Amino acid sequence: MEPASHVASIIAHSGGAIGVAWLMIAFPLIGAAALLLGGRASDKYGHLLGVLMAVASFVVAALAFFQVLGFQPGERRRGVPLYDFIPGIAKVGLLVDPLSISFCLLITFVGSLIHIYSIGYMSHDPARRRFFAYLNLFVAAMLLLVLADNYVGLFVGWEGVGLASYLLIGFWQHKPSAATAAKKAFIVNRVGDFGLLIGIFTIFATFHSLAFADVFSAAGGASSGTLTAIGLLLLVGACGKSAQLPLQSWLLDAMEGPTPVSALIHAATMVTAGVYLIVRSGPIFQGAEAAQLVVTIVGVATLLAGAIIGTAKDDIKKALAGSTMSQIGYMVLAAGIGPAGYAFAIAHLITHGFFKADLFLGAGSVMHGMNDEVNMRKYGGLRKVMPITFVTFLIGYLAIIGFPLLSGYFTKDGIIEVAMEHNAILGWLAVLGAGITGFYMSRLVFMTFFGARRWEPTAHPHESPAVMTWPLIILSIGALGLGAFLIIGNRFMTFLAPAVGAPEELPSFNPFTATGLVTLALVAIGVAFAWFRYGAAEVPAVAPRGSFLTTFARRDLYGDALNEALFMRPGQWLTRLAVFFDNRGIDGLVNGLAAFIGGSSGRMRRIQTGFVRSYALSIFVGAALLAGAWLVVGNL
Amino acid sequence: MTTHYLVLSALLFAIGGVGVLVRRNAIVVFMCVELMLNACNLAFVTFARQNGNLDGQVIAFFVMIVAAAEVVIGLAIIVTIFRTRRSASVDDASLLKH
Amino acid sequence: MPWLSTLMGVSVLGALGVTLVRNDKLAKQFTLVVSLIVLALTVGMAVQFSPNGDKFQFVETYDWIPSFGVHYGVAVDGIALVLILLSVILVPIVVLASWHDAEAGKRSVRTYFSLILVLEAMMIGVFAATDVFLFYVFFEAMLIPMYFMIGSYGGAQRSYAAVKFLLYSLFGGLLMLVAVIALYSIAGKGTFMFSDLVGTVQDVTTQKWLFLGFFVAFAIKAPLWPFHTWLPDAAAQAPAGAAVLLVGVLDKVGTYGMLRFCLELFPDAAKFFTPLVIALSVVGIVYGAIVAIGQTDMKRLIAYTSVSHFGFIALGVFAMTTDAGAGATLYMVNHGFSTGALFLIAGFLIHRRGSQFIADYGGVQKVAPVLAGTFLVAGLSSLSLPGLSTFVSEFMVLTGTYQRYMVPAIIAATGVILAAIYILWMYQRTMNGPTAESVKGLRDLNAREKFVVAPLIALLLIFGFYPKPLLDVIHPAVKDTLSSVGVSDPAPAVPVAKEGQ
Amino acid sequence: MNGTIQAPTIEYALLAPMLVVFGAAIVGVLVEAFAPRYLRSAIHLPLTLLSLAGAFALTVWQALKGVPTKPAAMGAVAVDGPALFIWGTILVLAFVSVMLINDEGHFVAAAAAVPGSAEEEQALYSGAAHTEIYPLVLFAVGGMLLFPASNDLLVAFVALEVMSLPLYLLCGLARRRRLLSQEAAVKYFLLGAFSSAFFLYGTALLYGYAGSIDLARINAALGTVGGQDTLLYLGAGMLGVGLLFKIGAAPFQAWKPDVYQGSPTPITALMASGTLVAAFGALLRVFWVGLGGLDWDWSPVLWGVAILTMVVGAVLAITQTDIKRMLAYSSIAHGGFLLVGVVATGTAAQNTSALSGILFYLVAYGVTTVGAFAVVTMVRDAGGEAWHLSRWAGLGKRSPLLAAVFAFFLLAFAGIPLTSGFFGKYAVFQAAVSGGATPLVIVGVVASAVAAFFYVRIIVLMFFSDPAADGPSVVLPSRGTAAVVGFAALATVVLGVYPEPVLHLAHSAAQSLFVR
Repeated sequence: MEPASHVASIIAHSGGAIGVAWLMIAFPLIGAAALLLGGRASDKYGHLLGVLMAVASFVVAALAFFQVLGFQPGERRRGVPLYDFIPGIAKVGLLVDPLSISFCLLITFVGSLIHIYSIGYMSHDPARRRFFAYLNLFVAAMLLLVLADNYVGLFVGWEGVGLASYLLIGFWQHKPSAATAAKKAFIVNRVGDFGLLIGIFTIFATFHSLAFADVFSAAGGASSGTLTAIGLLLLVGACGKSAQLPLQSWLLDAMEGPTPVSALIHAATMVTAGVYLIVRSGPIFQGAEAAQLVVTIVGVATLLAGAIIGTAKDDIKKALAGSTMSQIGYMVLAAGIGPAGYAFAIAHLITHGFFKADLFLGAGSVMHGMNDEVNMRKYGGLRKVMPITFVTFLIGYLAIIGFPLLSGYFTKDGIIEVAMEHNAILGWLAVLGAGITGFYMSRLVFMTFFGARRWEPTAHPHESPAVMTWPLIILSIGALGLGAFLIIGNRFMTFLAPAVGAPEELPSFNPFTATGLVTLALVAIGVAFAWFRYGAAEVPAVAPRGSFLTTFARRDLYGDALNEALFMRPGQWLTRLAVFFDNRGIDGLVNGLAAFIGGSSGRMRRIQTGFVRSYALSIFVGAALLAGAWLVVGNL
Repeated sequence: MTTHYLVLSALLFAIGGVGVLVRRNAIVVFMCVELMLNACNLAFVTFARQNGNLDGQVIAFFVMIVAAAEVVIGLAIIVTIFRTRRSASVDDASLLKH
Repeated sequence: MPWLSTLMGVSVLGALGVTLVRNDKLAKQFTLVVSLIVLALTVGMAVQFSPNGDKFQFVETYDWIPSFGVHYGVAVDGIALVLILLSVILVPIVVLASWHDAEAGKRSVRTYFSLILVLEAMMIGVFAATDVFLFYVFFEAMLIPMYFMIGSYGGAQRSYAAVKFLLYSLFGGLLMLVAVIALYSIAGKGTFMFSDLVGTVQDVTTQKWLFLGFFVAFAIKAPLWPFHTWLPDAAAQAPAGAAVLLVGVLDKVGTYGMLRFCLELFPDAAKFFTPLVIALSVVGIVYGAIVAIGQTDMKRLIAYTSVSHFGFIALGVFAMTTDAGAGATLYMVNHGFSTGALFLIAGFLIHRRGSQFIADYGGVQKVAPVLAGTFLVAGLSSLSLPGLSTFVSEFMVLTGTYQRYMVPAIIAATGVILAAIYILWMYQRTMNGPTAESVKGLRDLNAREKFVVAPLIALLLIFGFYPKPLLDVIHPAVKDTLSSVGVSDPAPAVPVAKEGQ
Repeated sequence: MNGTIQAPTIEYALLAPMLVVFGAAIVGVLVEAFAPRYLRSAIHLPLTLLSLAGAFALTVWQALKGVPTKPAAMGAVAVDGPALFIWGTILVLAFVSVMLINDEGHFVAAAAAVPGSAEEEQALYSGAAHTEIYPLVLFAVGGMLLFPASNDLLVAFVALEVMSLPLYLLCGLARRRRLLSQEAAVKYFLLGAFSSAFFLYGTALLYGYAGSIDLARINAALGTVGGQDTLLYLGAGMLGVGLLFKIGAAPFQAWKPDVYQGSPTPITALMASGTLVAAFGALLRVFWVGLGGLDWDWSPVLWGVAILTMVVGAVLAITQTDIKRMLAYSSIAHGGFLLVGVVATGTAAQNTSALSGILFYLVAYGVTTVGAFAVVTMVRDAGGEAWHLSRWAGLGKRSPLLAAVFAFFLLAFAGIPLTSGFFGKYAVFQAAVSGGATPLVIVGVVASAVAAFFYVRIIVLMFFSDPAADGPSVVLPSRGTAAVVGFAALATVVLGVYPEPVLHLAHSAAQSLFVR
């Protein structure tokens, strides 16, 4: 079987925007460097420089996109060789193909908007320049991740976005919670990276190359056991980066970062890198059915877990984070299905990028007006005072719950349909997830914008400035129509086909399938239930104790408790034990030996009594021993 | 029967050696060393007899002279320390130790 | 031109010159100039090195002690060249970083800088020696300046640390001396020239014994688990600059020795002991990292991270694949820069606050952002973040090892997780969180200190993205070494059909 | 017996170095007898130094002229390559030691006076001095020259006594701490006499076994005489006691620390260098020439002795608190290292390499030792030389140069490369490894590592510790002492960096091995 046979081969050497695709990475990288090294002098224009670099990157991406569109479908995979990175292991180059360019557009476009939004959001922060430096760094790393034509380059970007994420989560590092969250994010991601790294080693040991082109063309020749191993290892990496079970625990804590960060990194782009990895490595997964099955299971489990967590959170950002987990779960599910799911996975990824960024930025706008209050129980009735925020948020909300004709309706339901076709159990669970999504998102909206005003006395909510609202408006437009644009007529699927392949039979969009209707019904029930509990009823200022199920969800399904019991506490014990062993055991042995020699010296010198007769005795005995030994040896 | 002389010589040597070990008075200890030297002399002479050459007997003379020189030095040292310490016991001179 | 002798000569003359300068400040400047001259000369030499030329270049060989068959033989191959470069780059940086270090204890400032230059000459000599005896001479003699640097200018426990360092290393060295002597006797060539001794010991049992003699010395020097306990003491007590030279260069002699001597002189024994060495390395990687997590003293922590990193290097050396070997060599260089930066910046911090204990800090980022930022970069290089040169080497070591020893490579790779824990946790405790009362008055890095840190970080970044110049030099030397050991790289399970090749 | 006595042929030219030294000693005695007191010092010093220098010149001349291939003086004295080398070494060491001895204030004014008595006051007041020390030293040096060259056991015995008797006296002549000095003299004397009785009895037994005391004839008899092995082994054993006592090998080392500590430091320097060299020369000659055919029997025993000596010396030195005692234990340990070379016998080439190694080691160690003791004489406080190690704390700050030189000597003792001690150790260990004594060498290096500890500890004290408030002062050295320290330091450096000339010399001296 040649799973990738229909994937067009790479054409190297392109001119134009593709030829200088590296500029996409270079612009924000230069921005980051300039802002970090610039010192206080650049405080004044730092944020503008940051925005400029992001926009410049977007311009290159857009030009490259149109250039790609200009080629025949079979010639749309363009390689841009750069240089020999690690001689003997990897040459670094860029791969501009429909998949990567889609990501580039998402990253640079949403990224630019969020940059702009941050000008307003971070205007009071003394370290705004540094914030933009980190954002630029993130954009550069993320672009490297998606543009690299080999696994090493991908890994460099992969860890680069991890670094940016670490820096940005911990941006307000003087808060211990932020510092801890940043560290946690990095370490949990490292666990994932560990898997990815081993996966890369296995790839290299198997194929002696890490270039996508080499690996994918030779993947058919590898045993399915090897491919399964590689697939599962890559999945571990994807789980870490995309906050999938069981490496999901960091994402909720990551909300300690400034909201634009949550929007860009922990909703729209970085956390979807896992999906990219799985889709990109399609030829490997397609040779490893077991790995694909595990991918889909992980996806479904996470989509449910994220949704359940989302139902119980009072912190608006954490509720959205749960939702992000859940939505990525859908994407992973789709990515695990194979070529039939890839287009939906990526399409949902893109639309999610828009509506979730929209939601997060909206939440940021709310927080901005509410003195950085995140507890939704202290919101309520905000639709009047923040009309633009409300409307854009509402669009994002409708998009995510799959309200007909909005983006999520096309992409998420597309995933559910494909999943249903692939495996009914997975499909029904995905449907259930959609219902829960309807509930928790409605709960969020009702608690925030409807009902009674439960504000703190000091809160004076107001609409955000234009620099923040315009990005919201633009994103909400995407949330509104992007889904329809991508899905109707299989536009996106055909576009992606040269990069990831496509199912033999293209699906036709049908709004009235049984699955679709059931989904809609479940979503409606969820919305209604939420209205019943949070829209129509009084929202208590302090969260009621709730059933054990509520507690279960509030405590992130005991993920942290589990980690603590399984890893942290034994780890702490192990550390203490190791330190003790090192000091007393190994070093104790070394010092003990020294002490033993010193001690025996102290004892032996007592033999030197100072009495000449005892010295004479030692000579006498020595003479006897010497002569005796001589006799013995001589007569042997 | 030269063996007897050799046994005697060995006995004398042993007595001298043990004397050095058990006596405290420096003079006596020193005399015991002289006894050991003389035991050597006896052995030399005996072996000279046994081997049938005169070397041993000549050696004995040398040894006597050396022993005499040793006495001079020895007594000088012992007397000095006796004058200082008012004691000729070798056990008293035990400041240098460990 | 006798490049290598010139390098050593300039250092030694500089060292003598420093002692003659009366004024302390002038002495420092003089030292800096000398070290920069050596650096310039070395770069001049390195430029002329042709990677694909003879194995050893800039060869100088003179009789030194004909009675013993000892030559003054120096030359460099790619491996030695990059390590010499590492040394001569670190020296001026250390000189600049130690500007005020020697003044604290009312000790002679000139002596300190003189010792640095003496050490520099010996560091060049030890890597350049092509005569086993000469190598041994430098190997042992370089302990002495370092001993004085730790003992005279170090922290409160300096005597204990210095003595422990010296005796531990000396003990290993003396065992090696026995092996060196035996090698000479068994080879029966009447010479100590490395090239003449390669392949002379055929008997495997003999090889094993001699291998052990060399290996234990190198394992102590490196230090490999479980011979590592002197390092935390020495590094924690040494002044930061000395710690950099100790961990950055001196310890590399151990791993360099394994690669150059253990492998090439005793190939069969090396193969026999490979499982053992790999086991020790892997244990060291994980163990060093775990113990590092539990440290309360910053410099000790960094020292334990080095124990972990040296595990990687030894792993790379004994995996005996080109990638792993080249990676290990590159690792030696990168680790020098990375740990150098960590020690120096930690040293700056400690110098300001007067305490090595992590618990005495907190929230430094707020008052000294540049210090914190550079410390973070150094820390990230220690956890092998891609984009910094340490990643390249760690990746190469692990990739290379994985091809032959899958399970050890996987266990070793857990080091990347543990590294994140020890570095970031230390960073969080010192730099993040609310600013501790005691650090509120700390100044940020001054210009001198920035000049110290900047080149290191620049090198980490440059070689992080473009390691090719170093690897081009290292690769032929490693290939040559491995071919003389008689191993070849494992073939891929699924060969990729390369077009146009 | 035809009634006529043939006059012995005596090669005076060959013996000239010894004769010069002995002659000068006798002249010295005459000076004591006839020269007025105020002139004596003025005569003694040039006489002593000139005679030593002259003897050295004669030795060199002899060596240049060619090394004789058979024993001189009717087989009594063997002036061969090793002997000439040892002579040269001893003469140089004696020369520098005399320069130390010449320094003021080491020796008692009137040895017979009771310490603290009016008599002593008087003697001090009148500036009395025991100028006899010069002829005594010359006699001792003469003995040292004869001892390693003696080719029969009687000459060896006489030489042993000629060497030892003056030293017994010299030990008791310290100006300060006279009780200790006298005690050292008594101990040294009694134990020395005791051990030489063993030596003599051993000689007697070997004479009984072989019918001769000539070393070559004893050796020849080893294979031919049967049935008297007990005599042989007992004799060899007891002879060994006498020799091993002199080099301070365990278990005969007990005297060394006490005597080294109590003696006047310049005398300690002479004993630690010259006596050790002479004793090793004699030990080698007796074992290799006299008992060479027996080496399979004695080398295992010497293995044991060497191991014990190295371990005892190294381990006991660790806890010493007195600098001179510490150096004494160090000397014991070094004796052990040298013994490693002694057992490394085998083929002629092997013996040459072992012998040349030992010779080089002796030179290196002897020079460094003299230098170290010279430094000890310079570090003084109110009670004289500051022996207790705690008094040395912070010396590196007080007088950095002296401390640095001393540290350098200590590193040489420890055998760090680029010092003479390293090559000495290497030469001996190399010979031992190629002689198949690798286990012994391993014990040796382990002992070296242990030994390094206490050398390093003194460096720690001097450099890394803060000085005591009332710490000792370093006296401005006299020209002689300064010259000695400078010479020793220079030699230690030169031998450490470029040992080839001396190695070559040692090698060519050892080439002919010992004549038989």
